Amino acid sequence: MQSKASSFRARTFFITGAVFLGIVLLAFVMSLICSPYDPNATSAREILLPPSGAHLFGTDNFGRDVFSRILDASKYTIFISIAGVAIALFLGVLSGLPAGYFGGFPDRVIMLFNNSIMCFPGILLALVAVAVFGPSMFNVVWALGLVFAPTFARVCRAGAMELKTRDFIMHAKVMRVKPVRIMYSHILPNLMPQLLPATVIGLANMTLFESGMSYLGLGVQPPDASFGKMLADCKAYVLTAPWLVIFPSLMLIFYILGLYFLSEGIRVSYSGRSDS
Amino acid sequence: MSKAFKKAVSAILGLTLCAGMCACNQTQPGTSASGEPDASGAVEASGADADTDAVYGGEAVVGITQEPSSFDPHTAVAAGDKELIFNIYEGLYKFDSTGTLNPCLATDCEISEDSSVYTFTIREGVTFHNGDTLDADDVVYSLKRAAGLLDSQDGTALVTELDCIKDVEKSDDGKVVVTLESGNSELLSYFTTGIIPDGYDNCEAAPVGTGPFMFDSYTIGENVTLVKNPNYWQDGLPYLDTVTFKICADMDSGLLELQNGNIDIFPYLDSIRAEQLDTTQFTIESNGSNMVQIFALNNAVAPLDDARVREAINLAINREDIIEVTMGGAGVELTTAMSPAMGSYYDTSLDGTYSQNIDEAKALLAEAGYPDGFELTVTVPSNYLVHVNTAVELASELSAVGIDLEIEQVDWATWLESVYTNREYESTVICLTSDYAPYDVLQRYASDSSDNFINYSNSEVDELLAEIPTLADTEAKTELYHQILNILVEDNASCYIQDPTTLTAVSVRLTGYSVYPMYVQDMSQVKVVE
Amino acid sequence: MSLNTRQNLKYAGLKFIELIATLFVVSFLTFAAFSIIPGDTAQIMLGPNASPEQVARLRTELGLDQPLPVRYITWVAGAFTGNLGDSSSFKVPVISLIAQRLPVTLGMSILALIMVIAVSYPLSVFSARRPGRIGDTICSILGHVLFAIPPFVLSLLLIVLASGVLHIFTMGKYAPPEKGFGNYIASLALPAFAIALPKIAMTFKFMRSAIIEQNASEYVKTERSHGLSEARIFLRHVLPNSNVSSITIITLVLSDILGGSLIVEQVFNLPGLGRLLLTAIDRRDFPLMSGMIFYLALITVILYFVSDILASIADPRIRLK
Amino acid sequence: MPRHTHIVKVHHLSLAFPTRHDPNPEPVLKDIDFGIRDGEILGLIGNSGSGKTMTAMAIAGLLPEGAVITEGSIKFAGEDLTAMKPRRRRQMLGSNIGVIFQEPSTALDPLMKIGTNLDEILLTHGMKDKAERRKRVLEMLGTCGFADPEEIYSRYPHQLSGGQRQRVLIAGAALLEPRLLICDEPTSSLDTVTTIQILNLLKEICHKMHMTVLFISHDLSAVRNFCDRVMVMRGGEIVDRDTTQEMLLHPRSGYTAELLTNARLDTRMLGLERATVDYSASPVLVARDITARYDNSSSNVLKGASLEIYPREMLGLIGSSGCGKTTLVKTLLGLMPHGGSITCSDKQTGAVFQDPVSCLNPAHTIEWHLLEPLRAAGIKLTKEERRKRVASALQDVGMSPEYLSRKPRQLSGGQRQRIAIAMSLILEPSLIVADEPFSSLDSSSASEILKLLTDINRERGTSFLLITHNIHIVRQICPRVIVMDKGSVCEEGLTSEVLSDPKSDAARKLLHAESVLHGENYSE
Repeated sequence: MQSKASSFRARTFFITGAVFLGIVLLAFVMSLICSPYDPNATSAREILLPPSGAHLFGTDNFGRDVFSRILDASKYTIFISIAGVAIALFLGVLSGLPAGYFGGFPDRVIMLFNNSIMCFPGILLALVAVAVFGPSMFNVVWALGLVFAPTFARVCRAGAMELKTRDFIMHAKVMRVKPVRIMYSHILPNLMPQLLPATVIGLANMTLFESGMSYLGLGVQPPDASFGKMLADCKAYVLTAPWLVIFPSLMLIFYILGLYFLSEGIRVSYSGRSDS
Repeated sequence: MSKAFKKAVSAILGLTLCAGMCACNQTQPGTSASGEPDASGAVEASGADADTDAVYGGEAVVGITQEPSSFDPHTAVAAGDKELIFNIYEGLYKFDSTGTLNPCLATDCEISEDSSVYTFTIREGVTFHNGDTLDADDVVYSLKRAAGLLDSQDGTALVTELDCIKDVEKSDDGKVVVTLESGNSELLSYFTTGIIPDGYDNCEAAPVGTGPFMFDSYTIGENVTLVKNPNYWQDGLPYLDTVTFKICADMDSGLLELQNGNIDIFPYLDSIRAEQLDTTQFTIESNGSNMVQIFALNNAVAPLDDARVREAINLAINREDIIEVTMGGAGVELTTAMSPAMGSYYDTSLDGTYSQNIDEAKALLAEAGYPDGFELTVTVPSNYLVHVNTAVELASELSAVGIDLEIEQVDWATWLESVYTNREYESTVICLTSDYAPYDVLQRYASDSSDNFINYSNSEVDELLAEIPTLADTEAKTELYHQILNILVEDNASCYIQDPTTLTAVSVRLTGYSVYPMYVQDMSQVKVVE
Repeated sequence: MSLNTRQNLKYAGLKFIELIATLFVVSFLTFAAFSIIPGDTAQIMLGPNASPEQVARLRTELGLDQPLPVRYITWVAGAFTGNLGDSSSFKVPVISLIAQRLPVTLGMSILALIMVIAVSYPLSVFSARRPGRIGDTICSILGHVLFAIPPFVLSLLLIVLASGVLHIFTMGKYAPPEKGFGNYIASLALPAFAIALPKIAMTFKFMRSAIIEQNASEYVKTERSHGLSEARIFLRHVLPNSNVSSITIITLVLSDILGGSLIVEQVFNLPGLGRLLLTAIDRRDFPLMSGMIFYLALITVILYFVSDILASIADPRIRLK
Repeated sequence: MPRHTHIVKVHHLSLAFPTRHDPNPEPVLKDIDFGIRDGEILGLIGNSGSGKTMTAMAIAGLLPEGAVITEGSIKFAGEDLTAMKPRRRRQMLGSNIGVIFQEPSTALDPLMKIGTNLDEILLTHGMKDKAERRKRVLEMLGTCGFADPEEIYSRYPHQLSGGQRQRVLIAGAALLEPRLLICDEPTSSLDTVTTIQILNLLKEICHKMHMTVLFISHDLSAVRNFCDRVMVMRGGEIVDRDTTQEMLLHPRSGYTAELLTNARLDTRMLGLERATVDYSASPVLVARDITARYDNSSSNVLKGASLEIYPREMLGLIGSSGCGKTTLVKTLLGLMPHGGSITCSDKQTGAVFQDPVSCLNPAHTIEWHLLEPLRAAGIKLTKEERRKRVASALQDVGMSPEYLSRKPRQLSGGQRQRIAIAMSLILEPSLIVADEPFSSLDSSSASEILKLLTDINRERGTSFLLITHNIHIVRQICPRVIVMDKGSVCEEGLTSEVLSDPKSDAARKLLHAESVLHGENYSE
C-alpha cells in the first residue's frame, strides 16, 4: 500500500519533471537540426522586435532571433551543468569514498580539506578563480566543479561509512577483494539512491550559479549564451522588451524545475523501493 | 599603490586611450580647433550667462560607474578620475564645453619662435581651497612635479606628455618660464594639468586646488562628495552647495536609481537606454565625444599583415549597423584615425571611403590567399559593454566573408598589459582619443611610438610626424595632418568605426549642465531650477 | 551529571581543535592560491613598464622576496591581528575597507536570516501538520518555483515591483546605521527579501520533511500512549527534534546568504562586501581579494563551529558519545 | 468501581482503511470478539500482518491515521471507548491504559533525559507538585530494577542499553498504575537472557500493581511461561484461543500447530546427521590469546580468547550478547586488528552472516555475486568454465540457474542466505564461519538452511564455526561447543557434557533462559 502510493508519487514527479526537461531537451535537439536563424547573426534593422510570425520570440538588441538563441543557449546551459557536475562528481567520489571507507587519519585529512573548501562561499571561490584565470566557459566549468565537489564528497563519505559495516562489505573483505574494488564496485553502486538525486540537484544548482556568474559577466562568453547569460544581457530591457526576459527565464525555470522534480522522483522511488 | 602604478599606466597610455561610453579609464579627449591661446575667450565669459534668477544652493548627484582611483591631478590617468577632479583642480589653461582652450590660472602665454620656451603670466587674486594665494611658486612646483623635475623625484614625468620639459623657472617679473628640450608647438593643451599649492604632496587624501568645488569626503564604494568653494575666483560660480558623485554597480542599476530620483545626472548612456527615460522627468543632453572607436588590427600578425586583408575587413563591415546596435544610432561613422570633431585637422574628403561591399571584400581575401576566410581572435576589455557589443556585431558581419571572429574577453588590467603594451593580440576593439591635440591623435602611428599598439609602420608617416612639431604655421601643419590621414586610409591601417555620441540624462530639477566633447563633468554651471 | 559536563567540554574542545585545523587549511589555501596565480603582485602594482629595480624595491617593501613559509607566517599573523596590509588600489588598510562595508552585508544577511526563519518555520509547521493537503501542496510547489528562479532575476522583479509599481522602495538608497536604525533596516529590507526568498523555499522544504519524519517516529507513538496532548508532543518533542537538523540547514543557508549577497548587492547597488570584492577583482587588487576571501571563510568557519556547538547542545547524542 | 470479570470487552470489532477511491476495502480486522479478564495476562499471537497489533492499538486508541472502526465496540471497564470524546480518551492513556512498544531503541525521545520524560507523564496527568513527581519517578525506576535510579534519571536514552531502555518504557507505562498494560512485542529485539529479565519484571509489576496485561508476540513458545491465556490471530481473525498449557500441548487449530512446530526448529524431522570428526588431525584453524578492541574504546572486547577448529568439525559457539562473539568472528576472518596469533591452514575462509537483508550487495545480480569471489581470488576462467562453476555453485545450495540474473531484493531471506553460502563455497574453503545464520529467518527457511549447512559439512567435509544463540541447534548438530563470556572462552568441551553439566556461570545462565523460554520438554 505504502509502496503503491509512493510509486504513484514518484511517477507524478517523473512525469512533471520529464515534461519540463523535455521542453529544454527539445530545444537542445532543435538547436542541432533545425534552428530557424543563425543564433549569432545580427541584424541592425530588426532590433528589439516583439514576437511575431517571423520571429517567434522576438529579436534582441542586436536584432538576433531570440527563439534561435534560446535553442542555442540550451546547448550551453546543459553542457556547463553536466560538465561541471561531472567534475564535481569525479572529485567528490574520488575523495569521499576513501575517506568514508578507510576512516581514521585519511578520513580526517580529506574531510578537513573538504570542509575547508566548503568554508569559502561557493560563488566567491568560483568568481575569483574565473576572474584570475580569465573568463571562459572552460574556467567556469572547472571552478564550479571544484566548488561543488565537497557536497558529493560528503554524500559519498557518509554512504561509505554506513555501508562498510554491512555484511556484504564484510563478506567482500573476507573474500580478499581489494579495497579499491570494494569502494568502486561494491559500495559506489549502492550510493545511487543518495548520489543520483544529489547529482540532479547539483545540475540545477550549477545552472543557478552559472547564471549568477553570467550576470556578473564571468560566465559564458559572447556571442554564445546560456539562459542565464541571455537574462544578464537583457536586464536593461525588462520593461521595454519583456520578451527578452520572459522566454529565457521560463526556459531556465523549466530546466531547474524539471531537474528538481526528477530528483524528487528518484528519491521517492528509491525510498518506496526500500519500503517494500 | 601607488603613484608608481599610476605612473606606469600613464606611461602606457601615452596618447591616452579612451574606452567607450560605459565607464572608466578614459582620459580627456581632443582639443579645440585652435592650438593657439585665445586671448579673447577669457574663461570669465563662460560664467557670464548666470541669469538673474539664478538659484544658489542645493545639491546634485552624479552617477558614475567606476570607483575613483586617484585624486592627484598629476597621477590620475583614469578618465573617471579626471572627469571628477575637473571640478577641484584647474590648470593654467582650461577647456570649455565647446572644446575651446581658454586661459585659466594663467592670463596669457607667450611661445618662443622655435616653440621651445613657453612663458605664462599668472592670474592674480586666486586662492586655493586651503586659503593660500596662488603665485608663481605654486605653478613652478606643480609643473615641476608633473614633469618629474623635483629633487625628490627620479626624473620620470608624472604627466608623460610633459616629459619634454627641461626646466620651469619663475622669472623676475613673476611670470613662469617653461623651457623644453626641443621645440614643440603642440604642447599648450597639456598645461591644463592641475596646479596645487607649493610643496603640497597630499592630494590623494586631501585634494587642494583652485576649482569651483572643494573635496569633502570619499567613501569607498559609495560616493565622493564635493562642496562649494566660496572663494572661487570666477564671480557668481558655482551655484550648487554640494555635488555628490555616486558610484553605481553598473549602468543599469544606475539607471534604476536615476528613475527613482536618487541620482540627478547620469552620463554615458546609449540611446536605447536613454529612450526608456520619462521625458517629463529628464532631459537628454548630447554631444560628440571626440573619440575614435577602432577595430584595431595588429599589422604585425598574419594574415592581418596583408593590406588587402585589412581592406577586405574594412569593406566587409557595416559601420552604420554597428552604431545602430551599439549606440542606438548615436554615433558618427569614421573611416580614418581622427574624429570630424577635430575640425579642420580632419580631412572631410575621406568621408564615405568605405561602404559595405561583401563581394569586393571576398575578392580581396581571395587575392590575398584566403578565399575561405580565416580565424581571427578579437580581444576586448570586458568592462566596456560597447566594445564587447561591437565585437559581437563584428563577428556576425565578418562571418559573411568567411572570417570566423572569436571573442575573448579580458579584464582591463590584462588588456592594458597584453594588448596595449605587449601587443600580444590579433585584433581588439577600443576607443582612442588624443589628449588635447591632433598631434597626439596621430603620433601613435610613428613606427617607434610606444603607443603604436597596432604595429603600423610607414616611413613616410614617420617623416611627416617628425616634421610637424617644428612647424609653427597651423595651415602647414593641417596639410601634413591630412596627408597622414590619407596614407592611413590607403594602407588600411585598421578599421575605424565611430565617434560615439555622449548622451547624458539630467533631471529636470537641474539646469545649466552641458556635455563636453571630452570626459569631463563640469558642475560649476549647474543649478537647481526654482 | 558531572560526567555529562565533562563530555560536553571534551566535545567543545575537540570541535575547537577542528576549528583551528580548518582555519589553518583555509588560510593556507587562500595564501597558496594567491601565491600561485599568474602575475607578480609587485609587477601588477607597478605596471609592465616599471624597471626591474623598481619592481625589486617594491618586492622588498612588500616582503615578497622572503621565502614562502616566512611570507605565509607574516600573512597569517597579520590576518589574525587585523593587519592584512594595504589594498593595492585604494591605498588604505584592507581591514578598514572590510569594516566599512560590513554593516551592509552583515545587516542584510542577518535580516535575510530572520526572514527565512520567520517565514519558513510557521509555514513548514503548517504544511507538515497536514501533508498532502491543498495548503501543503501549494506551499511546496511555490517553494520549488521560488527555488528555480535565479537570484538576480528575482531581485530585478522585486525592484520593478517595489519601486516601479508600488513605490515603496527607493533603489540604491542605502542609509548607514549611524543615521538611524529604522532607515538602515528599511533600506536593506528589499534586498534581504530577495536573498531570503529562495532560502525560505529551501528551509521550508527541509523543515517540512524533518517535521513529517519526526511525526512518524516511534517516540511520538510512545508519548501519545502516555496521554500527552498533540500540541504538547509537537512543542516538546517533535519541534526540538526537528530543530536538530534545522540547525545544520540554517547554517548552510547563512553561508549561502553571505555568498548570495554578492549578486544581490550588485543588482541593488548596495555598497557591501560583494561589490567590494568585484571592485577588487576588477582592479586585480590581490591583497584586498585575499583578505576578503579569508575573512569571509573565517566567518563561515566560525559559523560552522557555532552550529556544531549549538547542535551538540540541542542533541545530547552528538556530545555524549 | 464495580469489579467486572472482563476489564476489556471487544465486541464484534471490524476495522478497515477506507479511501476515497475504495470506500469499502477488505477489512483488516474481521469481527473480532473477545474479553480480557481482570488481572490476567492474555497472549495475542500471530505473524506480521495478522492484525494483532491493530487490535491492540484499537483498544489503546492509537490507531494509525485512516483506520476506521466499521463495526463493533470496545468497552473498557464498562465504558464504550469508541464513543468516547478524544480528550477523555487521551486522559485514559497513561492513567488507565499503558502501552509498551517493540523497539526500545527509538521509542524514547532522544533529546530528553529519562527523568524529564517520565516526569512529563505525571505532569500531563495532573500531578502538580514537582518534588512529589520526582519521588514517584525515582520510586518507579527503582521498582523497574534500576539499582541507582538517580543516575538513570539524568541519563539520555542513547546512554542506556536496549534492556535498560525497555525497562524505562515499562516504568513510563506503569507509572500511573494503569489497569491495563498493552505490551506490543516488547522482547522481540532483545537477547534471550535480557528477555527473561524483562518478562520477569513485567510479571512482578503486574502482580504488585494488579495490572491486566495484553501481551502481543509472534512467537508462540515464548509466551509459554508468561501468559495465562493465549489467542492466535491470522488474517484479521482470531483462529484459536485457550489456556497456554492447553494450547501448547493440544493445539486445536492446524495453524496453531504449524506455528508451534516452526518455532521449535525440530531438527529431528530434518534428518540431520553429524559428521565424524577426527580430533587427532591438525586443526584447520588455531587461535591463541586473541585480544581486540574498537577504536574509540579503551578496554579490550576480547581478552585472550583461544580456540581451535578441526577438519570436518561443526563447532558451536554460544554466549550472551555482548560477550564478544561477533568480535571474535571478525578477528578470525581478518576484519579487525587484533593481538595474539591466528593460524589457518587454508588461505580462504568462507563466511555467512546473520542478516539476510544486508548479506548481499543490493546493486548487483546474483551472477555478479557468485563471480566476485573468483575475481577476488584472481582465478581466470573462460566464459564457459565460469558459467559452469556458477551454475554448479547455485545447484549446490539448491537453487536453479534462473536466479542468476536476479537482484537480491527479488529473493527471499532464505534464498539470500543460500547465495551467501554459495559465494563461500565457490572457492571450496576448508572452513566456513557462520555467524547466527538463522536468527533472522522464519523458522521454515531456518531449518532448510540448517539442513544445507549440515549436508555441506558431511558431504564436503567443510569445517564450520557456528555462532548461535539457539542452544537447541547446537545440541542437535555440534559435537563440540565453546561458551564465551566477557571476551574470553569460559567453557569448552563436548556438547553433551557442557550442556548437561555446565561449569561456568555464563553457560548456566544461558541454559536457564533457554529452558524458561522454551520449556523443559524442549531439551532432551
